[in-house]
Amino acid sequence: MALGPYASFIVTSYALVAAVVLLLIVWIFADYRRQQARLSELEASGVTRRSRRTAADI
Amino acid sequence: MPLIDLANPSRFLALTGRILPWLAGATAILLAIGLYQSALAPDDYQQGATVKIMFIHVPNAWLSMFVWGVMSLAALGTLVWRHPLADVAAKAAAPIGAAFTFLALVTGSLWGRPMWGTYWEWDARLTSVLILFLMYLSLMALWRAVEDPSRAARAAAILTLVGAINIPIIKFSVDWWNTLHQPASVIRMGGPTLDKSFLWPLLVMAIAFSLLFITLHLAAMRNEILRRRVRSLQMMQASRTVFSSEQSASTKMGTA
Amino acid sequence: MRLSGQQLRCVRGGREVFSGLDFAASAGEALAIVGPNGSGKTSLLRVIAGLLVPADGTIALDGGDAELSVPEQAHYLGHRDALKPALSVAENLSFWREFLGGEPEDSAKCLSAVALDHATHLPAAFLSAGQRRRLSIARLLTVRRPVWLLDEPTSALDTAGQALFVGLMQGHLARGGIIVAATHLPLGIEARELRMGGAA
Amino acid sequence: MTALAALIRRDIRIALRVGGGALIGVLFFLTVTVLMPFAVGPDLALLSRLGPAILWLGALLASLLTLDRLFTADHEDGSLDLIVMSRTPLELACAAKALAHWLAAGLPLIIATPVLGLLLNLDGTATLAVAVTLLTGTPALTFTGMIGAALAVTMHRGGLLLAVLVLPLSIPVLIFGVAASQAAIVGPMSFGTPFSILCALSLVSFVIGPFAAAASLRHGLD
Repeated sequence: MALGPYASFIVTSYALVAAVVLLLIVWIFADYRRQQARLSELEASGVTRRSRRTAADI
Repeated sequence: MPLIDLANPSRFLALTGRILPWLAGATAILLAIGLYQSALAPDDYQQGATVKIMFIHVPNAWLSMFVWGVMSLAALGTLVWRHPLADVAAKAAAPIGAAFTFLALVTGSLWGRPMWGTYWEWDARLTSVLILFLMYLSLMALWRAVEDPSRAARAAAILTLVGAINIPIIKFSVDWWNTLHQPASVIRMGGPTLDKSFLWPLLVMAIAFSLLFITLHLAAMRNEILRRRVRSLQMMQASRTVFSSEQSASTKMGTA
Repeated sequence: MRLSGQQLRCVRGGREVFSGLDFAASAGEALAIVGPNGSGKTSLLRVIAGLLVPADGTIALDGGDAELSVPEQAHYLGHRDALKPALSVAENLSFWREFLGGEPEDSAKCLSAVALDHATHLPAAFLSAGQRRRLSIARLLTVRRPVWLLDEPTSALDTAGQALFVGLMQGHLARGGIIVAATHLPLGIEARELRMGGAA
Repeated sequence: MTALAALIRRDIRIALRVGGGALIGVLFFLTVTVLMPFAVGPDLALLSRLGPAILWLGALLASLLTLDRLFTADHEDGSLDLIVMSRTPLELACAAKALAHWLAAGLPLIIATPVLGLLLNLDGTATLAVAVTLLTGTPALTFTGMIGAALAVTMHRGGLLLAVLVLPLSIPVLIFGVAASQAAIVGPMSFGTPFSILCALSLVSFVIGPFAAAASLRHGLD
């Protein structure tokens, strides 16, 4: 696979897409961990959700 | 699975927990196939190897519009059915859409550099994508500016729908503005006459990126639901009996 | 220590709010400014706090820190709570502690004194009006100042909150502090009355 | 010193959190700059000639329009009363608030400049020149704009009135900022002359701004 004279542009664009997508994944995953940690912290402190909740109050 | 089940956030959480690994796996496999095929694809007689940028540029450009479509549907859900899950879907989609639009812009500009000799040309397509990117950013700013999520959702829904109506008008105006100023001397990118050897990898990549979006979107929606739970729990905590500290030291939380 | 004002005259928007006003409060004493709406209770407090310039008259704090002006030795609790909804309860309080300067108190102790210790890390936006009031009362505790200037301090508080605040005021007086409060409700502590309006 | 540091920390924190407006300035800058080619046409040669002026105008508007809430937010929630009463001189507190505002809202503009330079077909030197002049010029804009923000508290009104008050005051900064960047790109003047005047304007504004703002706050409260 020869990329010709503009190889750097091709590689840069692929690398950039990979970087941004990875960043998104890392961000979403870290956010998930953070929210989970907060939830368990709150539940440990004794605040509990009202037993059965409807969709109206997420 | 009836829609009403999906509408329940707890069910939604359980369901996403189950299907996310499968979705992620499918995305990874399709991406691998797509990348392999794009690597094997021949050079274009006119653009040479730079045509390879197309295989990631076009899916991103497609997603930049597709995500706005998803947000518009969610906006309808917010305004018509007042469904909180629609709010969540709209909010979670905005940053992801902005990221894909950004990638469409940057890959477009990197593709254009060998063609035009500059990184940026006020080409009609790129300019339209740039405006779309600005609209994503303004939508995110709106989400950030309003503290109460359901009020923010309604404002953002209206902006999203107005944007959806406006995008074709903007596109038309930009095209007109562009042809007025420079007759078609610029090489049109990704013209309609695509060879089959390009079409297949492109299609696979487009599907792979769409799956990637769905995976990320579901995960982000799950985060948003959790965030709202945290918020409502915090509000309950704030309004909890005020004299807990005086009644018993044992129920005190260890934050102090 | 003695806080006193002599021959105070205050003009706002071309209208004379009060004139020839004298007041004094010694260490351990509370002064309740009472009177109908518009009689200048808030204006007097703001004059003492240095936020309004009196047209005439002087204010002095004898026995205070000679290096500092009267407002610099006073806490002012106005109608508005001076809280930022985006910051957490603890961040709001520690900002004022660092910014106001002086002898700092332990934040956690101040928050538990106003019964907000369960909410330390919550954004202030989640607090109710009464809780916001408590948090701004915690500000009075977080750095030691001899003079407390209170404008309708109990307005948003429930019975329990008022009882708690009475205790805090009594503590402040017992340490030799001075309280000047504008109020139309009974303060709940022993206080000399300064009646505004009519006399002016 | 801790008091000022606390004030700066608080203001930056608020600006970056939900509801804060630090990044809206950058978005505004971006939008204004993108609008220009639609008005003057996509001719790259023309755009690169106008580039520094467009960037400077965009940055000027972005940094002044975000100043609107500098003091009014504190006035509305009562914080300003306490800041005026405090042991920290009001002039220093004003300077700290302006510095915090510049860090949260002005600095991102300079970071965004290279990207916008790309859109306007500026080359490396030109972008660098604009970024350097903005780095020295935007503090002057913030510190003179602060006077208007303090007056807005007195008048219980901000928005457009603030812009009308402050924009004339910022003309010198605009003149020398654009002149210095043009000098660096095309000449014939040397970059040093207008740039040192720009630096001087910034230094003068550091002195005048806090004093004027503090004076108008002291007289404006009631």
